[in-house]
Amino acid sequence: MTGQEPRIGVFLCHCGVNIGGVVNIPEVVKYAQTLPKVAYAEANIYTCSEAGLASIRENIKKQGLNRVVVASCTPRTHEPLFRSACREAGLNHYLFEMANIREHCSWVHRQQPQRATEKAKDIVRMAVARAAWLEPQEEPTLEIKDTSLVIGGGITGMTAALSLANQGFKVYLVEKEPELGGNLLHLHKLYPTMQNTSEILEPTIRSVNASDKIETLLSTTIADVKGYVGSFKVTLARAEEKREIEVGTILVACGAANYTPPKGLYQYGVYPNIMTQMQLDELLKTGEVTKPPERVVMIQCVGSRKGEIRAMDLAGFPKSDTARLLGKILKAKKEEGWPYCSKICCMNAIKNAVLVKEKFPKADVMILYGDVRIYKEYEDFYSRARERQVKFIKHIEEVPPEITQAPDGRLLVTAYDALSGQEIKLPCDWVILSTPMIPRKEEVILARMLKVPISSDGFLMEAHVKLRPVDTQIDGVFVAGAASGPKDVPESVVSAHAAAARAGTLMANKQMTTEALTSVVDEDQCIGCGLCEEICVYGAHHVEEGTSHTIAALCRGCGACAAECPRRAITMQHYSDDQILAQVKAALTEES
Amino acid sequence: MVNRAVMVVGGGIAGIQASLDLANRGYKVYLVERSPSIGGRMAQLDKTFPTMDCSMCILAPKMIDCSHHHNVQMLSYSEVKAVKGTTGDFVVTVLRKPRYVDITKCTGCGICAEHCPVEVPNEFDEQLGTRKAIYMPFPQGVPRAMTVDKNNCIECGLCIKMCQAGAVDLKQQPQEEDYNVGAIIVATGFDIFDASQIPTYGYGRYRNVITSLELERLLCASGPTGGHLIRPSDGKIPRTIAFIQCVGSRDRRFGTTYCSSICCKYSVKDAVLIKEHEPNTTVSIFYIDMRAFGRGFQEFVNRAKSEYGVRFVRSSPGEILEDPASKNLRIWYEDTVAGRIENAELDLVVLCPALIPSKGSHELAKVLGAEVDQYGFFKAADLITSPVDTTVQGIFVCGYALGPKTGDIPDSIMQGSATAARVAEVLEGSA
Amino acid sequence: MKYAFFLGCLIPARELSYEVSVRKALPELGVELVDMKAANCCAPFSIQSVDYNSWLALAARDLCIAEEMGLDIMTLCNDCYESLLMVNNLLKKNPELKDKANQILSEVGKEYKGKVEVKNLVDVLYGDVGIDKVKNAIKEPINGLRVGAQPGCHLTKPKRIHFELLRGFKELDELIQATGAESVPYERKEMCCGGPLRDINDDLSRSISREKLRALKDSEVQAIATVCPFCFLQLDLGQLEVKRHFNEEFNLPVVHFIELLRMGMGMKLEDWEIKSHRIPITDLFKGRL
Amino acid sequence: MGDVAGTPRGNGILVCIQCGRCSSGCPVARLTSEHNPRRLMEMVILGLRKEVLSTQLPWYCLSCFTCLDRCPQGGDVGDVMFAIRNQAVRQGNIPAGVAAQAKALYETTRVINPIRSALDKRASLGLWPIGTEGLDDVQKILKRTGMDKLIPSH
Repeated sequence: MTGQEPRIGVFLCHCGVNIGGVVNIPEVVKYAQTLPKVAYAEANIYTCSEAGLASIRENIKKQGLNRVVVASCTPRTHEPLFRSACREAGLNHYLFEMANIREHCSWVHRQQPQRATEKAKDIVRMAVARAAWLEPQEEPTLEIKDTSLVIGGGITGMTAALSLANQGFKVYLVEKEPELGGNLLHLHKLYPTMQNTSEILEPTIRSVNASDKIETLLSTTIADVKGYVGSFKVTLARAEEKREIEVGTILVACGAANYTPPKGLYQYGVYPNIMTQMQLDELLKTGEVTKPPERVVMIQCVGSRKGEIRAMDLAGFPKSDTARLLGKILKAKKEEGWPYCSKICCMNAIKNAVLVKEKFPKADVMILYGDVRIYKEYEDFYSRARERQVKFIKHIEEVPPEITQAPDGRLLVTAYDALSGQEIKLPCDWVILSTPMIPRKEEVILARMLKVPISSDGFLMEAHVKLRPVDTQIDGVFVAGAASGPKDVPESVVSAHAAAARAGTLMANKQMTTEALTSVVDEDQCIGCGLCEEICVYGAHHVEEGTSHTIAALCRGCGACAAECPRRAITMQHYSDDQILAQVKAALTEES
Repeated sequence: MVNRAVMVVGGGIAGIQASLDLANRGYKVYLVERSPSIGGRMAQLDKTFPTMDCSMCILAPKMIDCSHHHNVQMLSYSEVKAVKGTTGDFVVTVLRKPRYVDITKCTGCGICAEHCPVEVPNEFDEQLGTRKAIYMPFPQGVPRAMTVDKNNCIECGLCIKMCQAGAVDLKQQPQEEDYNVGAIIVATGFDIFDASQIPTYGYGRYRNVITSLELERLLCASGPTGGHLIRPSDGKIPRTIAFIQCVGSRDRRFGTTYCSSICCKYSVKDAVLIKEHEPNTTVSIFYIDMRAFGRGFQEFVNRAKSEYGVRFVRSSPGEILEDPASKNLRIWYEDTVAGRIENAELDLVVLCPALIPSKGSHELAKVLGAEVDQYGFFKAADLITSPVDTTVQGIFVCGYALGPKTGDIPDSIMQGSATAARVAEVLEGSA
Repeated sequence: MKYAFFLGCLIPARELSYEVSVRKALPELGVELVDMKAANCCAPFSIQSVDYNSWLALAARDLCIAEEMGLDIMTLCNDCYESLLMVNNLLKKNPELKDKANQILSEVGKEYKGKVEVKNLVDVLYGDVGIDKVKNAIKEPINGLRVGAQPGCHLTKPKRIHFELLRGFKELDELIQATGAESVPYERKEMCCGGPLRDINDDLSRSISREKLRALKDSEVQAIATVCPFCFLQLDLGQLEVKRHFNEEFNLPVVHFIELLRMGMGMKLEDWEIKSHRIPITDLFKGRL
Repeated sequence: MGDVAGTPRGNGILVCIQCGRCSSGCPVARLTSEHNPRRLMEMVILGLRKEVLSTQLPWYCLSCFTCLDRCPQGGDVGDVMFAIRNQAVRQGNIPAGVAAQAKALYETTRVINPIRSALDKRASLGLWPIGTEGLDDVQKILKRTGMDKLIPSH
């Protein structure tokens, strides 16, 4: 199409009343028809509907369009759709341009329809201006190696590994500890079935070991990750020895850590017999209790639902310092606590309360809570606990429970019961603190190697919190289990299968195409200063023999290199200076 | 020879996800949907937490992916009638209900509907809006084809006259078709507890007592009121609104003893949306336990309180009384933390009903021979190790068909993908 | 139709007119009543508050007497109904409780077997006699009279039915309609009359009656029809007390439902019966008295 | 809590989730802040014996069972009140009105008795005379259950 005179088609979307209710679409259509190089313009009720897409396909042919502009909503959700419509009509989809007149216009200017209409014209004019400069692009095709790396040998990692193996793929299962099992090794029983963890773990570990497709690597950590989807080159470290493997996909299942309260919080570490649920689990498991407790008091939300949302903006860190800076953040969080609800603690507390009751029937078990967050059908579990006379006491943030030690050495919990409106004193033998699941330090360092963003609360971030819960923004890298936020075992197992499905689909297809939206180096201009290599967080640039080269598959098209390059030697495909400047000019020229 | 065909029953977000994952993997997918269009419950919602994406806007592309995908064959307006065979070789009999419109000819232009003289309440709008007797449940419907509602059609023949494509065919007959598939995925979703079963709240008697799903339609820009939140009795903008949690959930009297898992969360979302629509509205949420579990929700609750001034009252109100003249509502409740019995006058009350097994899912379970739990949701083969397997080999389940195990949309999607993995494992591999 | 007629304590002591109306009206409808002269108090809430086992045994003894008579019980008072029905259900369902009760009863040479049912006046009229037969018995329908029904709490509660699920007490409503009168819906219809707090907290007891009376007044009823003698006392005598303490006057005539039925059947009330109403009913029922 | 939960009428205490539907439906609670069935349940759950048993609190309830009607857990709050009262009485906490009725029952088989004029009226109407038939049965029963000892001034 290059060299050919642009014939631009503009399709304006009413989006029902979303846009049409504010912007005067017919007026904008008329206006679009007057714009240079526009050969055709029309309006649709929903351009994204079958009818709308059909109309795009038709008119590409009928009107001989060689550029298409859709003015509607956000490219984030809809660009792929319109692009495929172009493709289906034989038009290279890089000759498509999208203008957002909903989020950027109708939604934010509801009160001023007149001016919104004017703004819509501006936006369309700019899009058309850029469209004129668009060029077709070829998308590189990548071979996908049908081997997968699963990081983390807990229940999530093992389940994912087994699923992939069962789907017929070779799997490397890497665990930093000397044995498989992860957090479950430290837990006693699992709700809702109340099975011993071993009943779940042992068979799983057995089938992992039995599978000829899974290679388990214990006491092993990830030293480095290079490459990209289809062929990641991963360096594994076991003590001193290093080993490099090549895999097509990576599943992160490194789970979460457990928050340990700072010394003195609820007298933790000050008086004896104050422990976390995790420690209680171990105690119940080993069963080494010298004196049966008469009363056990559990306190919920210790270190969770506290403090404000503070982004852990790692992007700003120099790579080398990640660990150190992260350490600081974790230390700060340890003092102030984490803002989110850890989701599983209520169920876990009730489970242990019931176990205590079973072991010591005379014991009086009380749970001090803010909200009983027993979701799902676990409500019945909560009811059974009440029938066993486990007592639930609602306290309010303003008056946290206090713990002192009575002369006789017993602990004394003083709490305000919001529901009877009075302070109660509870002499007791054990105080159990329910603490949240928190991100692992290693996890975040790993995230840096994989270039996977971290969410504001420190867990690995999904590609889309609603629609892509186990994908990450990096092709070929998936996340499952507690690595992306607190989950209980059943939820972790589901996410493990989900991640295995996504990775499996990728590998089953053996190849994939990636966006042509990458940087290209003009070798005549490049002086090989290496600035691009330095700033590229994706490691997509490397300088060889005095010139920089782009590794297309790694380049996310962020454009940082192009902006940095002192010689203007780097161009972003599909975001060339010509295109951007044309857009800017259009923005500045008063409409005719 | 592996049978690489799968039947997915239910075209909601869970079923769509399972279908796309398998289709992208090269499986032939038959996507069975009972109603005229796929999309399910998510299509009815206004916006979704926390990105506040318009629900339809993020769903529509996936729906259209299904309709485009060369590996997906949509069997909309159809129901599963019988199943024979076992893993790797099921024969499923599907009833294709007559649409009275030739789907291959219809372009969904809607001219027929414009001329259709019969107007009836639209199920998709929870009866708040209207549709014609020939209709598409919502503008982004997939497949993009009309359907004739024979129960209300007066057979005036106008639609036949008007249709350029000659797609209307009132003589269509129901047909039964057999499909041979290797595995089956159930994604039949949920229905809403009938709130009128709790007369003290007056749902069905008091017009300004509505359900949360009705509210979603009222808030939705493409809903019956064009996104204007007005109250049913007089079309006035409500200034005082209350949400009531656990209407039928956590209730032993109706056997719905479970927590529906999503009500607290969507209520906070809706409360914030209302504040954004009409900043000077008083919005209160009456709850027993504010179950804002999961990442980001607690933070969202905090913001709803501090930034938007949403009122949270720990209380399950005892009763609602209507003033016959003004149709305003008087709600009696105890602020259990303050220990005070109080009453307040409100313009609008939003009930958050329990989610219950979808109509017909029990029959489906019988047809499939799969067990259901005490609530009537599909039973997982093992709650911990096989959460998306049914009790029948080769038949899997995802989304709210599993019951409140599904916390929200991401859970449904994860389960959808998980079933795809299980299918691949069972059909291609060694498990 | 033949029943063991359980009078209870309050009716012979205070509400003779209720008993008399029943004795006059029911035979006309083919109901035969046999007195339970050896019966003891049903053990109402006051006694239940003191001791659980005594409640079981005392009520069980009355049930035994009915068993000996081989007749189902009919009660007039909601309290008696609640107590006897509850115990009958408990002992029928729960063998342990049955043994416990029988151990105590062995003291007095009785044994509970669980062979009889406990019914109240409404059950008998609506369920056994039948609404049609009642309608047919109406000679002088009380057309147009706006009646506020006071079924009383324990007509449905002892069945442990969530009356939230059967609002409005349709049985009593239909019986009232049968007499030609109109059963007017009113707010808090299911609300207590306040009687149970009499002699425990009179002030609260009266305040509750007042709320009830206000609700009735608001929906412009001309008369209140009760089934339970306690409700009657609380709303009839209660009006005078409310007037004395809050000086708030209602002047709402209160009748036992059976009196309404009786007038509808064309039977006149005697002078002493009319006088037994603290709020005069003469104007309202001119010509029927 | 155990003492109440253990009794036949008291197990309703175990299902309570403190939602407040009972209290907001309670006609008494609407009139006086002293009575609040939900709070009373909570106090029993916490085992605050003194605060519950030696006060007026258990005696405000009407036994109208509106709470039973509203409770989403099907909890019989009204019944629990009796379990509490039984305990209170054993602490000597019994209102005069209740004591009087109990006394009358023990002495006459009836909690309320006709005054002279009412008896005469019965006679004049030819109704059977209200007597004390079955009195020693009643007394035997109350002695056996030990309730006779619970009646003050007896």
